[in-house]
Amino acid sequence: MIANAWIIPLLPLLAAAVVALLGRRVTRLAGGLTASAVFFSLVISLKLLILLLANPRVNQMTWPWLQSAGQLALEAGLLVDPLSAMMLVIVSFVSLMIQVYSLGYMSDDPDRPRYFAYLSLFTFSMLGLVLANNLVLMYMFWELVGLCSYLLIGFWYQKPEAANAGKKAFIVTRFGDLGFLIGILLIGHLLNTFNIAELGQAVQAGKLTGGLATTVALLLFAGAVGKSAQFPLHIWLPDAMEGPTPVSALIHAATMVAAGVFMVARLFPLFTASPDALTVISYIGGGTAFLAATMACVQNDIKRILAYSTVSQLGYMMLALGCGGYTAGIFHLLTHGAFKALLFLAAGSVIHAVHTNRIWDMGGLGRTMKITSLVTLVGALALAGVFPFAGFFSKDAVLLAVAHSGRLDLLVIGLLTALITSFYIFRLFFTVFTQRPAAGKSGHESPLVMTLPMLLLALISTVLGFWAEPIQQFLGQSLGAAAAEAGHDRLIPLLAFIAACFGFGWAYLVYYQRAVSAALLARRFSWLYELLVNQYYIDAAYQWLVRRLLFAFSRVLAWFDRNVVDGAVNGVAWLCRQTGSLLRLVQVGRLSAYLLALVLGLLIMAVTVLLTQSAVLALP
Amino acid sequence: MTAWLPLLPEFIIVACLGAVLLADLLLPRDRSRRVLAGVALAGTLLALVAVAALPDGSFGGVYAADGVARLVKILVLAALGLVVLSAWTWDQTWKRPMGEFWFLLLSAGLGMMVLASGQELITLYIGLELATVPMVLLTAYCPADRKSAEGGLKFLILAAVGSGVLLFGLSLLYAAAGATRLADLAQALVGRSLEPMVVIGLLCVLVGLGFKVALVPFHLWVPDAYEGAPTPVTAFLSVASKTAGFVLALRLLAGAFAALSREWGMVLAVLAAATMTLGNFAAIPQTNLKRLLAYSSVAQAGYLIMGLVAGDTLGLSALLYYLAAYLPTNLAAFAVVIAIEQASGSTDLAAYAGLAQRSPRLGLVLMLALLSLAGIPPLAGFTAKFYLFTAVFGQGYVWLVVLAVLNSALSLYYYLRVIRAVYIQPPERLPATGVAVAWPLALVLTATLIGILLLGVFPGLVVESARQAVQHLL
Amino acid sequence: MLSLILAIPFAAALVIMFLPRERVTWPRWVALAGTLVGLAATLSVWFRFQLTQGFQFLETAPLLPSLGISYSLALDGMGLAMILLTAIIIFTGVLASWDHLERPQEFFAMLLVLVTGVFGVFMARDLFLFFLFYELAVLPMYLLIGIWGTGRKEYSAMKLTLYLLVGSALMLVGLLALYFSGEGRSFYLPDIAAKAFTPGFQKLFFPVLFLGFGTLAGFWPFHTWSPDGHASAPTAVSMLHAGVLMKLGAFGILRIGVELLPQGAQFWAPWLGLFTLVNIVYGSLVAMAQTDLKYVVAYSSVSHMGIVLLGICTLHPVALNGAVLQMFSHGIMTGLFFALVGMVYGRTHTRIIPDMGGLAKQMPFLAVAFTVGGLVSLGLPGFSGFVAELLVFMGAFRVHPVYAAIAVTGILFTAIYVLRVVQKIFFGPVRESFHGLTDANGVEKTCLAILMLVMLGVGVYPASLLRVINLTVEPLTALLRSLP
Amino acid sequence: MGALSLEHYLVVSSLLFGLGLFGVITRRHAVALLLSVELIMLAVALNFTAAACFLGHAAGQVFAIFVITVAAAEAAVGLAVVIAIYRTQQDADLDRLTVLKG
Amino acid sequence: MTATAVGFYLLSAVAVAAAVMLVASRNVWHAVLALAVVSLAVAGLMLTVSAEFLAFVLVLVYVGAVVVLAVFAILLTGNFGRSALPSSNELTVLAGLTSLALTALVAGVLLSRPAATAAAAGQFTVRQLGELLLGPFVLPFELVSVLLLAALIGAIVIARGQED
Repeated sequence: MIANAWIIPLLPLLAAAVVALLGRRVTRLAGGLTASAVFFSLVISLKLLILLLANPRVNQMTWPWLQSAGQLALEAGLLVDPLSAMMLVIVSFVSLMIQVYSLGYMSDDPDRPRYFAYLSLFTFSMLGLVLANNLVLMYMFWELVGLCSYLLIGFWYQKPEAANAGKKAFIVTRFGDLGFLIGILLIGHLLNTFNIAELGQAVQAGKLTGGLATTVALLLFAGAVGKSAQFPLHIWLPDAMEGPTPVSALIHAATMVAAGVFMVARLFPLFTASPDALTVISYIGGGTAFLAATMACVQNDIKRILAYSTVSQLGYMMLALGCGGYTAGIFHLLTHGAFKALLFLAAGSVIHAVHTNRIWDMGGLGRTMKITSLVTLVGALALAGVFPFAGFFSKDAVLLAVAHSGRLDLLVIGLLTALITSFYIFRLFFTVFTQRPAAGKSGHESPLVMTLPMLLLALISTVLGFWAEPIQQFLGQSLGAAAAEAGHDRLIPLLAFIAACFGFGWAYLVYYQRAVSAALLARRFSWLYELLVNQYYIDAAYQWLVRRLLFAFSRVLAWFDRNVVDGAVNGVAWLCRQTGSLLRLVQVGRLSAYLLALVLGLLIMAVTVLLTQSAVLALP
Repeated sequence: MTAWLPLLPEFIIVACLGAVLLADLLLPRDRSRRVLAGVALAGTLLALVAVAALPDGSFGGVYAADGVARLVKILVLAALGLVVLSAWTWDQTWKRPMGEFWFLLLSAGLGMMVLASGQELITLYIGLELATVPMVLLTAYCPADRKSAEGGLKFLILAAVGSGVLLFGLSLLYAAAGATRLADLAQALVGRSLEPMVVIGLLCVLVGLGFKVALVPFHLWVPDAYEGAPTPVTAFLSVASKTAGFVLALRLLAGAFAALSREWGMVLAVLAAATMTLGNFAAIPQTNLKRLLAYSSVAQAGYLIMGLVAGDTLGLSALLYYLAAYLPTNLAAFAVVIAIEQASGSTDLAAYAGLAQRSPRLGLVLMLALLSLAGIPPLAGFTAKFYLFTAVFGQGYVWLVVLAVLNSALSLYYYLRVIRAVYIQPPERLPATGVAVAWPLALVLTATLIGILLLGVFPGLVVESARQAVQHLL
Repeated sequence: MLSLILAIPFAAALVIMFLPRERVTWPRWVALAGTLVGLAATLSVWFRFQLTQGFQFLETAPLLPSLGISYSLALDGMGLAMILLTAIIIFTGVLASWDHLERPQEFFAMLLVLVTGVFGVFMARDLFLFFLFYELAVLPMYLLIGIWGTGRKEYSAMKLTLYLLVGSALMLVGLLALYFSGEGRSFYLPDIAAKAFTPGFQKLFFPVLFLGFGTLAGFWPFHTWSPDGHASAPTAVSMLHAGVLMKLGAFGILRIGVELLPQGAQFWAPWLGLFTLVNIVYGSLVAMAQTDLKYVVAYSSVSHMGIVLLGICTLHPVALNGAVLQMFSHGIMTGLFFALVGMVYGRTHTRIIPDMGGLAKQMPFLAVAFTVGGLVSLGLPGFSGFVAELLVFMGAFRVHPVYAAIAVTGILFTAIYVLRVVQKIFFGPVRESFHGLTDANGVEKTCLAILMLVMLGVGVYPASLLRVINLTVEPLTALLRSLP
Repeated sequence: MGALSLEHYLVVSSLLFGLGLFGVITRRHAVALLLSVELIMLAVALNFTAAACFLGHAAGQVFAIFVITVAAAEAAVGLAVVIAIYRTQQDADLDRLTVLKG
Repeated sequence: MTATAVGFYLLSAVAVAAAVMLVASRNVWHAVLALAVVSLAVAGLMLTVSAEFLAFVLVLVYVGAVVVLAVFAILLTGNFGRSALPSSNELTVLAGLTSLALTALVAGVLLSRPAATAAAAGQFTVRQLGELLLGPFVLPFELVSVLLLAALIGAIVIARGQED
């Protein structure tokens, strides 16, 4: 059975290929086709998971891919272990939910085949990434994931913003990929293998230590920073909202952003070789969590709020990983995948109903969209980390890991972030669902094909937490004995819960009770508000870098190429023509000049030869 | 009687001269006078057959029918035949008596044949004059055309001064060596390369040769004479005269003055460099195709003389092969020039605009000829250049080869300008029905085209016999 | 068999020249037939090729024995890969020129003559023959660009031709030096390879050969002929030129430079490698600033050829494999690009990027193909470009980690300009002026599909090509390793 | 001043030769120029004759005969061309003969 | 100093002086006359080496043919009035310097040469020369007649001009 794992990614790929080739001829069937492919993938993944639950061990299977002189043999191989099995399930499950949901959400779009082909390809890439047994293969799927995000974010290519956002996503993540690629090359150079299992062994054997280990780890982490939208490469994710909402759900929950976290987890042994690198990871994670959460507080676009929320939550995961909380990080990834998909689908449902993204244009939708508001509430509670929802357990695990590592500053940041998280998500919830309805935006409930996936996800978001311990234990087996188990603590969950309550209360006061005017707050802390609204001016800084620096530099180079490098060539040509015109003057047309030249030539020749001869004779 | 057998080709030409003269007197003055051209052609072909068929031989030790002579005579006679064909219909264009024209052409050819075979200074000198004087007269053959007369006069005076300087040099060498046979000269001059009088004599000879083969700075007559002369004459001048000049240089320098090879080698290397460079540069701004080809032939002389600079078997056989390759190439170009001149009355580059669209075959021939001149494969000029450069490189003249290959690239610039007019520019002045080509000219075009391709792809046809001939010589 | 491959396009060219002038559609059919048969012959060689090192299908006949020149053709792995590339590109090139312009007779004839030269270079086992075909491949360019080009075509054509011939002049000097060095006078490559060139000689002449060939490979700073040339050339010629001709340069560096003068290569490679970095980064940065679509592609070629040259300059087996693979991959990719540019231009009549937009709506197929080309260009896994670049980087990393790290940044810049171009041309709102434009027709689709499938095939299963290329790289590596 | 040697003759003829060269460069009258050419030929003829006598080698004198003959032929041809030019241009000034140049 | 030597120096002086006149005179008639004088002087020089036949031929051809031809040419070009063309052009100085340098070089080389041959060794009879001309040099002898014929025919056809 495990040997058949390759079928899991292949099914969506085949579906994508079929749909892409048939195109408009299967407009109606496209969604069904791809969804069923993913469904079968999910079934196989589940069987795999069950098998591994019974017998948790690391399985590999490989096929030769290319051989080159110089002792290089690359292979295509699969690595099936608890981590990948878990990820397979979550990826295929979330994908399935989203595809089913999309059947309804995209039912009017004439470009559905393309859409579903992309979605399916996305799923394939992510499944492949999860299964890859070596860094090169992983990088390949990693890039494919990036490609799919590009295609899907820019799905409505006629919208300039969408096209731009897709491009931005691809390029920004590619910036991180650069580090990833260099890291991979460096690993290949240092350890002479790309196989993940062998790498782990090599690292444990102490073949990679010190500064080199840190360099490698940080380069690899650069890839994760890009993909998982960590500071300072997080800027693409909010813009990625220009894609269709289910795509956002997919990107945020199960595929794109998860890839970075997954990669760090997958290569965790490498990272553990460098405590410095782990420290960097944890601080970047923590910083990202906090900054993104604050930015989420001032967004007006429902999807952007969720996007910043994702960035923030990914920061949590990184924070956990950086503090050694391997299982905590992955577990948070799982729960987050469920509830963030849920939140996005719900947001999509709302947008589908009211055709706007601005939360201030919504309001009171709780009355007309009961299911949606209910599942949103579930998602919000999970996100805020309220017992007994899944988020509570995973966030708890993260904070525990942080506390366990002894970094109090990060713990404080984590708790603060929890508070802010709770605030912004309820700000959203109250504004959209409880306030007076905005004029003409009454909304209606979405069809079953959309609500059913939401309900399923809500269910999982609610109950997943209860299996926190076994899942974490199961995941830990991927690392073998190395998994550090965080101890139990009563204080941390309590603190987190209190922080969540504070956030909730604050949001309640401001956006439900309206006891405190949001506008007043914005005016009082205008500098802070400006800072947050402008995303700490990070985007602007990038704009400046790219526009003013890179493009200007490229124009300077183009000028240089045209006028200096090519100018030299044209100069030579000009010189030749001028020489020709000049030499032409020698031919004055006068016989006497010709004869003079003849005689002069003879004279010069005679003098030169005789002088040369005597000079040669004079030599000793 | 058999002693005279090696002279059979020359006798055929002399007989042909008589026949032309006689027929010219007897025939009425109308178009039937084209029979004269037929006579000239027949004589040439007959001589060609004789040259090819006769075995090696010599006449009184002053005249040798050896391999080099055979090869060069074949070239000269081939050129002669092709030029006769090219000038076949020119009686209409020129409105000049043709009998004398054929006579002069044939006698020039005779002189060149003598240059190819002469083994002795006096014979060579007479051959040189016989090859030059009729050419001067042919250049000035249409004195009503100012250019023709002016070109002729310039050619004449420079030729006379050139041969005067050559003679002065020969007289000094004669005074030093006391011999007129090349073999005796060679022996007498061994070990005397440091004698100043010998050196002066040698340099005077080099000036005379330089004039004949158009080396800078003795080339100045070339553009004017080439442009002024009637085009078939230019064609003959550029091919046969050059060939004869080079074989003279070969006989004198590599034969008689072999002992002075260090001196003339050094001088010729510098002259070669100057010649190819100046020729190419000066060709760039030209707008008249005849003049452009004149400068191009100056540049070609610069390449050719490198064969002598190399001086070994490889170099001299390369020289001969290059001459062989140069013949169809340049004649093809001039044949097209003739066709256009007959059609439009102009040799300006502007007259060639759009030729490829009006007359694709003419355009193709001109393009291939020019590309062969530039040394582009798989044409004759390429293989010849490659062979030549290889030979020169082998003698250690790396700088000269570098210069020569750069010059080849540069020369492509102006050749391409012509090709641009022919292929890229839209037709302007050419008749929409295409350029009419009379059958003799068509024959020339075909033959030269075949020659260009054949010599390029199967260099062995000429190279082997050239090699054997040169080996025999050295 | 190899002579046949050589003869087929040439014969087709001859046939085309003798077709009646008024039959304007006949030349393209003859050209198509010729290239198809050529492709078939190439494939038959491909399948009969035995996976062993060394040269196969040797054909030899004396041409000029006194000089040691022979007509010798043979193929090894690298040559095989290259003739396959050539056969594919010319076939698709004819398809891309299907609805052609005036004077089709001359166009196809010259195109086929050019291809004859290209085939010849890849198969030549004699230096003379090599040089002959090399120049034969360069020259028809002048007319092809001059007559059927666009923009500053005459200037570009002249510049390209002269530039490349100056390059070949240098090359000739190097070739003659090889011929005359040591004992024995032969142009037959194995004879030359058997000579033991002194280290001094190798150090002196390797850069000469490298620069001579490098000019054609777009080596910085001798690359400026290529943007103008590519931009002015008609579609099929751009395809051939960027796709195949530039590879001749890299091929020559490997076959003549590195194989014959390994010590010289070893001595100079680090320094030349520095310039190739300029190629990669500078090329992509300059591409970023271009507004003419063809110039973008042309500068991207400069950048990608930089990767090939970097691979060669590392002299590491993995990178050498990557370099040859990149030659193939870039050939196909850039062929695809230029075909697309031609097709888009044929519809919109502009190549200025800001003047286009939203074309994906009218031309979905072209948009997809262009995106695929762009993705290959930026090194997306799953396509051939990725494998090639990865191998080059891997090899480079073992030798010059810093070079490799700098070179990798090039692919980021590539991503930036490629995506920018794709977006500006195909995405965004549909423009009024482009209403009524059509998507690719059947012929065009065939052409593009072939190219895309090849890239995909090689990308997914690179061993198909790499095991062939390896056959050349392995002995070369052994040679390099045996050096002091 | 010893007995006459070959060199004496050679020097004299070299003077004539040099003057002839000077003449061909500077003379503008076509006929005068041709006469200067004849001067050069005279110098050559003298050289050959003297050398033949001093070397006891008769071929030099034969050479001189040919030189003189050819010189006459050249003169005839030259004068014919001059006359032809005069017909079209009514001028014998060589320095104004510059249709062909560049 | 023998009579021959005296004759040599005298004739040399005359020849050189006349040659100077030839190249320097403003009047073309003077130049023609100068050429005749130079020819005669050179013929005299030839006599000093006992080359009587050569001297005879020289006078015959130069004075008898070349000078006459020149006279005809001057007459035919109707240049009586303008025969006094500026004798020289602005290249005179340069030409003078060059020719002078060249002459000095050649003469210097010749003068510095060890006088290898002290006395006239050979005197050749007309018969000897005739045998040579019809023996080893029969070929150039024949050819020169072709040359003369060609020159004659060509000169006529060109000088006659374009009648129609």
